[in-house]
Amino acid sequence: MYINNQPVSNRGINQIFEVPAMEPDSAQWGLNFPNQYSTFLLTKTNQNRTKYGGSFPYSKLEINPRLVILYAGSGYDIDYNEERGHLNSLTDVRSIERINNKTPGTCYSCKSSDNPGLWAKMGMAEFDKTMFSELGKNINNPIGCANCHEASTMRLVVTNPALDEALKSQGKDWRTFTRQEMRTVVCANCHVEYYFAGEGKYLTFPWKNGTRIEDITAYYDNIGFKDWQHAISGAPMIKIQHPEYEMYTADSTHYRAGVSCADCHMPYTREGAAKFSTHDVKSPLLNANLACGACHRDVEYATYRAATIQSQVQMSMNVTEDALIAAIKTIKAASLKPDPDMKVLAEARQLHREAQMRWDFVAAENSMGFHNPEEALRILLSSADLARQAQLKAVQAAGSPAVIWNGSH
Amino acid sequence: MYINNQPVSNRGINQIFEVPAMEPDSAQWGLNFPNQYSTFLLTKTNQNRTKYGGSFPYSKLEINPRLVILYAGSGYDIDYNEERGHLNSLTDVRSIERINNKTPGTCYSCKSSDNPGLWAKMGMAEFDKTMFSELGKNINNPIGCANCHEASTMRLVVTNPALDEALKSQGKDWRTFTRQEMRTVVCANCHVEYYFAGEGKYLTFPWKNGTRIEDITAYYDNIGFKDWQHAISGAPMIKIQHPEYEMYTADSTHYRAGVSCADCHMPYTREGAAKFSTHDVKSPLLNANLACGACHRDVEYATYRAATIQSQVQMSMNVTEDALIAAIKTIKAASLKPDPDMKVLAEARQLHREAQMRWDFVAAENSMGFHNPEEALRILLSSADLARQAQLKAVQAAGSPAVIWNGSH
Amino acid sequence: MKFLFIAGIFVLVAMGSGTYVNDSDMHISNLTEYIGNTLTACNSCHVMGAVYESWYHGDHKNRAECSDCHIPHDPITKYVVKAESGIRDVTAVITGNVPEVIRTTENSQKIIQGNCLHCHEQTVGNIADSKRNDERYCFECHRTVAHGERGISLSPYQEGK
Ligand code: HEC
Ligand code: HEC
Ligand code: HEC
Ligand code: HEC
Ligand code: HEC
Ligand code: HEC
Ligand code: HEC
Ligand code: HEC
Ligand code: HEC
Ligand code: HEC
Ligand code: HEC
Ligand code: HEC
Ligand code: HEC
Ligand code: HEC
Ligand SMILES: [Ca+2]
Ligand SMILES: [Ca+2]
Repeated sequence: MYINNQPVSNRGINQIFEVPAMEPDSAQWGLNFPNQYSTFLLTKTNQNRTKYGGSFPYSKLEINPRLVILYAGSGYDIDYNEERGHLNSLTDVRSIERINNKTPGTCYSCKSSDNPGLWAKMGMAEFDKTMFSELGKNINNPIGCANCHEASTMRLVVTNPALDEALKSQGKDWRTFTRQEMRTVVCANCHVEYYFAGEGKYLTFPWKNGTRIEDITAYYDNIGFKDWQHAISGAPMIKIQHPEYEMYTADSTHYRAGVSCADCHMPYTREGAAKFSTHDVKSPLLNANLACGACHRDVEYATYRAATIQSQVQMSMNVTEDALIAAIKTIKAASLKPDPDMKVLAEARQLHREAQMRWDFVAAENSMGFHNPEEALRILLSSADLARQAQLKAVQAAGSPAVIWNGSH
Repeated sequence: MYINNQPVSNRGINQIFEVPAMEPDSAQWGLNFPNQYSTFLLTKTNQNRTKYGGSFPYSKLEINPRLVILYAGSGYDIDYNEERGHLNSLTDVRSIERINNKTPGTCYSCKSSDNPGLWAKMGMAEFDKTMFSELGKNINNPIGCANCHEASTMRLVVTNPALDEALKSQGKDWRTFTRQEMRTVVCANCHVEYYFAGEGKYLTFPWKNGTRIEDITAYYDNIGFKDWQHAISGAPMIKIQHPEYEMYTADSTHYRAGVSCADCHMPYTREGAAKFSTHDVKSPLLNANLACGACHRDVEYATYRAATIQSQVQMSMNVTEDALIAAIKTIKAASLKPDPDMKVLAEARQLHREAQMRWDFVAAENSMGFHNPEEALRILLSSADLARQAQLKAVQAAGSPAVIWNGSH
Repeated sequence: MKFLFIAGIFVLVAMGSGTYVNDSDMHISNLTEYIGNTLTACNSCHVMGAVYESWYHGDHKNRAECSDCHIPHDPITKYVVKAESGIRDVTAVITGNVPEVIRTTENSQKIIQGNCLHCHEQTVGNIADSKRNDERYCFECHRTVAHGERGISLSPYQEGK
């Protein structure tokens, strides 16, 4: 009885089977690492919700219909869901209605363990150029071990060429990073803001000036990039996407204290007596005893504070969304005037663009501010202020306060 | 059984001299407690500045001239200084130019160790009714031991009747509080928002609905109170004053973790063999090794984060101040129009009042947001948004965008 | 109390009889080692590995061992506590009921507090008044003296070595 509970004597990484480099089938790796594999499998079936996150893939648009106005014309106003566990990545990217027959292969970049092999074979430029439907024929596995680990050593590696290049553009080389740093950087393979550069839809992270929202704004303004044209305000817009890495590393409390993504999202757990990193990556609030308890003696305190922070950020998001919608509707009204001042109207649109980029840096970040509360709130404040300035500019463009939109949403 | 394991108590409150109840002269108490007394004396001569605080009594108006516009007409636009150590309280209240011959005795409420005796003798209503110049004849000592301690037991007590009453209005009785709670509540004798109620200038803390800014705003709106009329916008204003206690206890990280004001501002220090609370109350950043070091092993981390938070809040204050000034100037311009819509103009002024009350809840709080970063930022966001709405309303009142103020300050 | 004594006797007998000794991971080979104040007693259990490691890197390594803080100094309570916690710890390990995160019980927090005072009584006489029931634990401020920064988990790679 007691014997059964004992750990295997050697918990090092002795592999029973040799896994080929970049093997896309996680089950193969799982033969060597049954604990990691079996917890990884759980990401498929998790369905629990938390107040602001969790693994149930509800429609974000139904929960908050204002998003339909905010994202008007981008595709995100049609279908946008709460994300869920890693093993669903392939199903989800294939079923989202944002996909159409012009979608490039780039959309597979963060969704499959086949990628490292494909990038090695065909190169990323070719990968990205290939159409989504075409490339899909070579893609059979959702996210898996090969996205994060090097098979021979099991160490964490940067597998996404876009991340390697983005780090290079900042003069950094991940090969020199410490293990604790890699426990955060490995997530940056995917949990980062990106855009598709040029005709070839080349996957690029806009980090050359830095990873703060101000740096990213400057980057996009500089290259005159837009993701889409806003269907109501007409502004040239950027859709910010899951900037978890950028937000977290912007001097947050936990980042500065040396805490990594894996510390919270993959806390050590025990099966029998063996200790390993759970690969059931999900909301730490569904797992707070382990995820927070390792560091905070009072878990209730930690989760209470997390809830407080999230509600403060949520409240502030609401205020900001009201301001953004008021800006959008007022710009629209101004543009319908017989003879608006087009130069001033363009300024209003530019302000709308900048305001919404900031708001989205918080909205599209999936922790409802928890990863970096002060930074999130600071950014939202600036967003709300810019949105109201956009509204004022629209009034000036129209030459009349009659265009001011005072409704509510 | 475990009781046996506890050592006998010998808390060092064996007094050599018997100090009379409410003795105003701290030197008398100091005979029994030389360590506390000698550190207390240091509050007189401290002069060091920190980035956002410290003990050098510079003019706030010189550092940030925007305050002259924001406080126009209140008296705070004439003379408003950075506060300094407790032993300067009497000198400073007597030399500030906000004092005039209509100033009531209430202004002494938080400045002297003579008060507990005077309140016991004449009652607070009488104290407050007496003119400042008249009352001053009975006041000879700055803040001292009698403001915080009961002489016979040395325990911490609520000495200010206004605090006792404010707690009662919330159904609380400080006599039931724990020692750790008193280590925070004793500061609430003074470090709180207050107003003078009625003709008798009766000292009152506006806490009946709660101590959040929203509760306080509702309280003042309810009783239709104003401290002054804004000299430029004409709005009925409230001057918020040092709401350290309210801000800190609004579910802040440290408060929730059970940390008290005294933990940071009066950290234990050592003289010879014995530990005691330093009574040299000042910025903990001037004393971070002691003030943060017992709890945070990495003091550099703690102070780095404090600096980050303060700069995020400062940045956000700037944005908010710009919005407030734009509102003030636009309302002014609207009011100068030949025929503004007076109802809408009143709405704009009400928005200005509410916006500025929120900003001041952060601005007049002396930690530049550190006591409760998320709450401070959430409040500032709401302030900036309301200020811009005030500006928009002013445009509507004027019927023309020409009144929009676009300048900078 | 009576229960504790009986339980204590049970565990001491259990340990003495060697039902689970001689295991490669559990080096308790005799009664005296568990009763004694040695570090090896605690560290003999793999689940105590992380706290052992953190204690080793903490400030008190050269000043206090596990039992200096976790076991009362008073000679009678000492063995009762050992028996009580011994039973619980051993049962937990045998049944595999080890909590995912191990935390001190309220009882042991009081014991630790008593032991801080035991060594530091003179220093804190002015500020610690054990007559008042609303006293704070020393380790609410001194969060790292005993076990260093929390969350410094051993990695699976290192743990086996
Ligand atoms: C200190 C703990 C901590 C760290 C470190 C951390 N997170 Fe989180 N993360 C959280 C919490 C708490 C939430 C909120 C979950 C919720 O609302 O249910 C969250 C939410 C998320 C979510 C959304 C989860 C959901 O339920 O939908 C993602 C994705 C995420 N984090 C990724 C990351 C990445 C990537 C990093 C590193 C760059 C990181 N996190 C670092 C604690 C942490
Ligand atoms: C190969 C790309 C990739 C990598 C690497 C990656 N993620 Fe993800 N992650 C995703 C995608 C895609 C989803 C959403 C899947 C879906 O909704 O179908 C996701 C979802 C999540 C979620 C939400 C799960 C839930 O149940 O809501 C969390 C939390 C998360 N990731 C954290 C992390 C952390 C922490 C790391 C690094 C240790 C990491 N991810 C590395 C692509 C990645
Ligand atoms: C740089 C990595 C990356 C790229 C490129 C990428 N994604 Fe994702 N995707 C993620 C991550 C990380 C998540 C989980 C976090 C989230 O949903 O915010 C995710 C989540 C999703 C989800 C589930 C949640 C939702 O939005 O409904 C879908 C669907 C999806 N992506 C589709 C796409 C499509 C379509 C593209 C191409 C336009 C694309 N992804 C490009 C990283 C990426
Ligand atoms: C989303 C990224 C990600 C994926 C996918 C992933 N891992 Fe990991 N894995 C990690 C991280 C992060 C660690 C912690 C590494 C460290 O501490 O140095 C880790 C650690 C490990 C370890 C070392 C022991 C431990 O538990 O800490 C093994 C073995 C392992 N993973 C196996 C696998 C296997 C098998 C798969 C596929 C079923 C897999 N991993 C998929 C991120 C990932
Ligand atoms: C690896 C260690 C570690 C983990 C895991 C961790 N924390 Fe922390 N946490 C810290 C450190 C270190 C600090 C900084 C303060 C300090 O020095 O104690 C901190 C600070 C905090 C704070 C105060 C910051 C604020 O803005 O209020 C909260 C709240 C918090 N953590 C909640 C959580 C929650 C919730 C989780 C789990 C999702 C978690 N932490 C996981 C180490 C950790
Ligand atoms: C966790 C530590 C902490 C706690 C608890 C705390 N403070 Fe502070 N306090 C600070 C720091 C840090 C500053 C910023 C000092 C600076 O900027 O120089 C500050 C600033 C102040 C200032 C202005 C000091 C100056 O330099 O001018 C006052 C007054 C103040 N606090 C009073 C209080 C009161 C009253 C309480 C309880 C209601 C309290 N504090 C609780 C850390 C704390
Ligand atoms: C009797 C009223 C009163 C009480 C009680 C009181 N204060 Fe003060 N405090 C003041 C006044 C008045 C000043 C400003 C004095 C001046 O500038 O002349 C002040 C100044 C300060 C300062 C600024 C010192 C500097 O050097 O800038 C700090 C910090 C402070 N108090 C903290 C506290 C804390 C902590 C407590 C409770 C332990 C407390 N105070 C209790 C009235 C009080
Ligand atoms: C409820 C307690 C309380 C009352 C009533 C009060 N003060 Fe103060 N006063 C304080 C505290 C606390 C400080 C230190 C914190 C600060 O300055 O923000 C202070 C600081 C000051 C200072 C030094 C900083 C500065 O503002 O230049 C002056 C002068 C002052 N008060 C004058 C007055 C006058 C005049 C009145 C009456 C109108 C008054 N006080 C009423 C508590 C009070
Ligand atoms: C601004 C408020 C304040 C003033 C003024 C004040 N004290 Fe204290 N004093 C405190 C606080 C807070 C404590 C901590 C009490 C506790 O932990 O129970 C304390 C503790 C003490 C203690 C207990 C031992 C210790 O150091 O913790 C003594 C003795 C003492 N003070 C003496 C004095 C003397 C003498 C004076 C006048 C020179 C004085 N105090 C002025 C707030 C004050
Ligand atoms: C009596 C203990 C104590 C004192 C004194 C103390 N802290 Fe803390 N601090 C904590 C606790 C507890 C937390 C909450 C996080 C946790 O559970 O570790 C915390 C959290 C923090 C955080 C993370 C919160 C955030 O928003 O980033 C910072 C930064 C911090 N403290 C700085 C300071 C500074 C600076 C001082 C000195 C002026 C100080 N602390 C004094 C106990 C203390
Ligand atoms: C200097 C005193 C001291 C020493 C020596 C000491 N501890 Fe602790 N121990 C503590 C304190 C304090 C706590 C934290 C109590 C709390 O926060 O609830 C603690 C907590 C623990 C916990 C609970 C886990 C946790 O992190 O809260 C375990 C298990 C533990 N100690 C075992 C040991 C072992 C085994 C040793 C010897 C290797 C040891 N201790 C040495 C004081 C000590
Ligand atoms: C037989 C293996 C084993 C040995 C030997 C052992 N422990 Fe433990 N200990 C455990 C387990 C298992 C737990 C978790 C039990 C629980 O919390 O239910 C634990 C929990 C604890 C706790 C936290 C619970 C509490 O009582 O507050 C402390 C403290 C502790 N042990 C200290 C020690 C000390 C000191 C020693 C040496 C005298 C020691 N342990 C020897 C297995 C052991
Ligand atoms: C077996 C005796 C013993 C026990 C039990 C003990 N200490 Fe110590 N402690 C010492 C000695 C010896 C020193 C070094 C000499 C000194 O500074 O007094 C020390 C130093 C300290 C220091 C000085 C700063 C440092 O870290 O070096 C602090 C703080 C401290 N102890 C706190 C505690 C706390 C809190 C506890 C209970 C959790 C505790 N001690 C339990 C013996 C002990
Ligand atoms: C409110 C926070 C707090 C509490 C509670 C507290 N301490 Fe301290 N202690 C401090 C501070 C601050 C210092 C001085 C800074 C340092 O040395 O870390 C200190 C210093 C010490 C020192 C070292 C003195 C020296 O310089 O040699 C010892 C020993 C000590 N404390 C023991 C204890 C014991 C035992 C208890 C419980 C009775 C206790 N402390 C409770 C904050 C606290
Ligand atoms: Ca999710
Ligand atoms: Ca000051």
